[in-house]
Amino acid sequence: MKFKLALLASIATGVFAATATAQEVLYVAGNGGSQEELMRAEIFPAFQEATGVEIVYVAGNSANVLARLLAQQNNQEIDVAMMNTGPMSQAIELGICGDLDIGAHEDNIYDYAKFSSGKAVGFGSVALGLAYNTETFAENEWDAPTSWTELQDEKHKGRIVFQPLNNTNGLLALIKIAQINGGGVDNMDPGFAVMEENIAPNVLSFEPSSARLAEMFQSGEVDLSVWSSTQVKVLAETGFPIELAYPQEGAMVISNDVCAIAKDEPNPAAQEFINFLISPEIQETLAKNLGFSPTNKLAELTEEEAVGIPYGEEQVSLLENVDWDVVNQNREDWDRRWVREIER
Amino acid sequence: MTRSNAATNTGHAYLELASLTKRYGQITVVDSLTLDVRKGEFLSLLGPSGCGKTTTLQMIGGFVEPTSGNIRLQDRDLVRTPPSKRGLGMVFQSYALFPHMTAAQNVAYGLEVRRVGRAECEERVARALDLVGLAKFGDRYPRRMSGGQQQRVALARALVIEPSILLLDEPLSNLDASLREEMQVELRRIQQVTGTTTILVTHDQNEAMALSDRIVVMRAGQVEQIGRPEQVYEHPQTDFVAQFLGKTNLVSASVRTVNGVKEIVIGDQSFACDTALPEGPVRIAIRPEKMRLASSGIPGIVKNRVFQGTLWLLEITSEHGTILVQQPNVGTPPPRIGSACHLDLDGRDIHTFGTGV
Amino acid sequence: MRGRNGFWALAFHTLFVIFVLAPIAVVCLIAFTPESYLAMPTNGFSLRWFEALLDNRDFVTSFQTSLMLGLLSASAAALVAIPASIAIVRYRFPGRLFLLTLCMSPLMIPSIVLGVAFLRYLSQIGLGSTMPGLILSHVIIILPFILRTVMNSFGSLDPALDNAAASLGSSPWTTFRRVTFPLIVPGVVSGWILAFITSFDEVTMTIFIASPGLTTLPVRLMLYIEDSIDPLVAAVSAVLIALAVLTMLIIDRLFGLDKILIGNIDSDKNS
Amino acid sequence: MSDTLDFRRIPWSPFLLALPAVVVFFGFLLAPLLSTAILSLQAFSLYTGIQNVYNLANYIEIFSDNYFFEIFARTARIAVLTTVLAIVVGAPEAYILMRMRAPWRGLFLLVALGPLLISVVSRTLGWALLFGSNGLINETLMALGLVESPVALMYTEFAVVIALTHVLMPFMIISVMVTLQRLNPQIENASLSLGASGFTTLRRVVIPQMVPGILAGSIIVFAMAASAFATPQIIGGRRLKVIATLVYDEFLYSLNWPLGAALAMLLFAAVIGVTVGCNALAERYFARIYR
Repeated sequence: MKFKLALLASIATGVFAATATAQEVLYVAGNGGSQEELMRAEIFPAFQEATGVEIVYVAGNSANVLARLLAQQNNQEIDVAMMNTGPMSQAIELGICGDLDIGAHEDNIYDYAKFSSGKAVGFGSVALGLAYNTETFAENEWDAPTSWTELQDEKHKGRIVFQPLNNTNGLLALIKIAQINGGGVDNMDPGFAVMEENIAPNVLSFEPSSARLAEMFQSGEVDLSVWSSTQVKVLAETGFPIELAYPQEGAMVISNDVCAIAKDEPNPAAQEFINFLISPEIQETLAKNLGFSPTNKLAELTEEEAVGIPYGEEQVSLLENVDWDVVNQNREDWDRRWVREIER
Repeated sequence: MTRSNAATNTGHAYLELASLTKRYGQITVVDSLTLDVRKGEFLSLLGPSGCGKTTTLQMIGGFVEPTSGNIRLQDRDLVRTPPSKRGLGMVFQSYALFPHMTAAQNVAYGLEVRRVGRAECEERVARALDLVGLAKFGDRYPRRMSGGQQQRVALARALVIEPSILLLDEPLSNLDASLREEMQVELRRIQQVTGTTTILVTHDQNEAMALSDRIVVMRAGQVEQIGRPEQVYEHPQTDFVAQFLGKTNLVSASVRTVNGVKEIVIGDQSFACDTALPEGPVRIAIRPEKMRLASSGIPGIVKNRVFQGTLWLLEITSEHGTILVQQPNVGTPPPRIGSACHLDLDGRDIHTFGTGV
Repeated sequence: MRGRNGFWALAFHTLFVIFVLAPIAVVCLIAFTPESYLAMPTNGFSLRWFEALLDNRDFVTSFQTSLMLGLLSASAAALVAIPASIAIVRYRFPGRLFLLTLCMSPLMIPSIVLGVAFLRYLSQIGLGSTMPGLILSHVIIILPFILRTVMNSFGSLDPALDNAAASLGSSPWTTFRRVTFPLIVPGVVSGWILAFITSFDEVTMTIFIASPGLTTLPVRLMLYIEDSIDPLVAAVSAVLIALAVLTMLIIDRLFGLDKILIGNIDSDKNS
Repeated sequence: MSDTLDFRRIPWSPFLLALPAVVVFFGFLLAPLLSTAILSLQAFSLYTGIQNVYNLANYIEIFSDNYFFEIFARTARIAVLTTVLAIVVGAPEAYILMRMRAPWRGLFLLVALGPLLISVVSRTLGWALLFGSNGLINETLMALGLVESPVALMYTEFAVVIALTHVLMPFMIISVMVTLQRLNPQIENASLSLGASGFTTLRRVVIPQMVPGILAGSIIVFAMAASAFATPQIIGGRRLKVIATLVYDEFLYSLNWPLGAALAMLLFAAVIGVTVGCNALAERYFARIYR
């Protein structure tokens, strides 16, 4: 009995002692994977050094982040959320995002990165193309992919990952496929048809997690995937033979946006962090490490650093964006079609 | 007749146990037991718990493997026969009825595994249930039957296969007193009707005496005495047998011959006795019902008296220790506690065990 | 039941043991890999992933949250379950069966249903993302375990004991304190342990109600695995397995694991 | 029940004792479940969130859509296969464990039941590591030359069933052992003494008596397999959805809570229906024998 009590007592003291250390904490939700790694490694420590605020990062893809925000709407714990434009427009619509003040940077942010409501702001966009394993392609003497139609090629049967529709990558890829087959956001039928008949049979897994997708490349389970320039850049830097092909029909652009969550008592550090994120220095860090296209005009990249990154007024004006209002109106139906027709 | 089991060596043995031994590690449970069972007899293995009687039965049944020794049934070696091929019927202490089968299904089981035809099977089951007085209960499940009824089903189940030997492992110990007596009569009747050779294991001497043709008294894995019930009761050969089978008084005495007449001397009293007894100091046993109060004899004082309905049990303090006396209840109450009395006995009712102290 | 297991039985048993232990062993082995990817530690053992684990604030915090949650919710459940089981065992009153059914019902309700139910409800009543909310939801699912073991110990109590104590002049409260309670303590303790383990390991319901600041270890692990399977999760799992084995050995020494587990399910049918 | 205790005479004391439990269960079990049931009647759109309309539209959608039917069917299939496998493996193992002697029995009981104390996530992770295309099973198969390229094991129903069986097996073993414990140890001897072989004894005497335990275990295993979340989520991936993972997706990805609530309610009803139904059937059957 004594032994049991002693055991309990020691566990209890350990627990209480450990939870006693409180500090000012900012909860930030956003993508996992390489973005999370960079944030944790460089951006958060820099922010903590500047402000003394510690950041707790909650990783999850945009849809998941939005769902959790919605679940806690009466009692938000998260202060800052980073999502892609689609879910972000939804979050604004659902009243999840609070007012945002980017006063100092207002004039320097490209217009495409601004929201009409002013409640969110873009902090970097990336390109979406076809990632492929250069080694296996070379071994099989295949040419590098040049078109989205590469996904339909039977030689890739069972060796493709296509991210699902609740993931922005998957959504944009499907829109692109619809476009090149004669449709678009207002007519997705051609996209679904090609997807179901020609692409889905080649797909090993509809994997939403980029970290998992990276593993699948590494373990040799897949050779080809729709993927973003950021993820490819990070994986390529580990020495893995992967490259992103920009199809001739055009790559898609994914914008990463950030907003401060509406709360009764908002954490002032939330605004501070967002402004920190879109400051020229951090924009440069994001560009150099993740290949994010800077949304702040003052961010400066050398010519070398800017390779593969839309940089400067001229290039930025070429970025192809979708009409998120139309997309969000229809997304529910598409999701429904997707899980029924494609992902089963 | 000095050794009552001499009779077992005559005639043809049906079941033979020869030097049967069972050891568990250092502990010897059954110690080179040799025993012959005659065809058609009802034999009881009687003894206190732990004497090895159940283990012996289990070895006959085939559920415990002997460490050494032989079991032969009509010259067939049983030790090497698996239990399912021995053809013995067994009634377990807990009855071990199959709870998921009705009484009739339980009884039919042994016939079914023998692939007896359906018509014959039904007929034999009906007869067996009728024999145990359960003709109308065939459809009942065991859980819905009383202890006595379950007991009867177990018996019918063991008998219906017409076993060469019926083994009963304390079958009545879970029944209450009145039911037990009723079942004893029933068991004896059924055994006589079927004529099945039966071996009963029990620790209840009354049960053994009421049922058996012969009793084997066991102690610490060995046979203490074998004989007909009245033989064993009246002529116990050891202290243990005398004490285990009913109450008995053990007293030190000596035997002498006076004027050509053998007499036994207890204190300063002497009683005529069996001429076969050797002279010298002996230890004697005498049953309480063989003692009586008299005007002369061994002096004593009434220490306690207990009324038992048909008789009185008196505890008398004497110089030879406390002596129990049973007196039939004939209407006159026995002496009061504390009063002085004398005890008389017939010297021929005494048994002796070698030399006493 | 005393027969020996034959050759085929033992062969079957061997395969069974391999089946049971293989996934557990694989997790523990991979946790020791020196590589940065999932691999068997063929080139020697390394503790690098355990070191990485200690440096991972998320996992360490979650472990503390889980411990705290387990301790508090098991204790709170015991405080609610003990009086309730006294009421159920010792009294006959209208609604008794309903109370029993109500208290045992969480065993029948799929955890995922409870998860979605709590997800919105806790937030509606202002307990979303709070420790009290998490504790309350865990009390619901672990209370049946304590109730059952406590009721079991009452069941095996001689009902004459109370009368015996009363006949010796003991007041009802003294009787409870000096006679009844000491006798049900083993039931309370084993129920508490089962409840603690259940709370500590719960994932299906908790994944819905956990929040960034309050994430239990299994939920953290689950979310991590959804994203990526690497040697770090193997290391976390290996630690969890080691803790489970330790708990198992302690329980086995103190009570006998089979008594707690088998005796426990036993009462399922009686209740 | 005696009445010597004074406080028993006070009629409200049982209610007082039960009060905390009643408050907790009404406030934190019945109320949330009721709220979920109501939620399942509401409508949802991505732009407006949950709307205050109440109808059966979600249920009608579920029942009229072949997509949901497929997921319900898959869930049922996985649950049934898991239950069957748990019986086939668990029941004999329970019998073998019962026949073991000390100290082996104690040791292997720990092996068989101990996994209950290990987190489901950890155990499932083990299977994910075994089943992966670079996992131990595939490596062994390839090393033995039985297959040339890795066999797809992850994300298959087969893998989900195997892992679920591993997770839920202890419940079956416990349940069967409980019945075996109650079995009269002499019953097997009784059967042998009546001339039945060991196999006949097993078939006609032991197995029929294990049935109540197997049934009770099956009900537990089936209910838990049908509502399992972690294992199908990790092993099954996205393509192999079961009801539980679908509910999770609806709540935490698609945001359609009312639909998710309706699915959860249906899962709840199905599990309760099957367990209560099986229990009632079993009881009616066994009452004849065991009461």
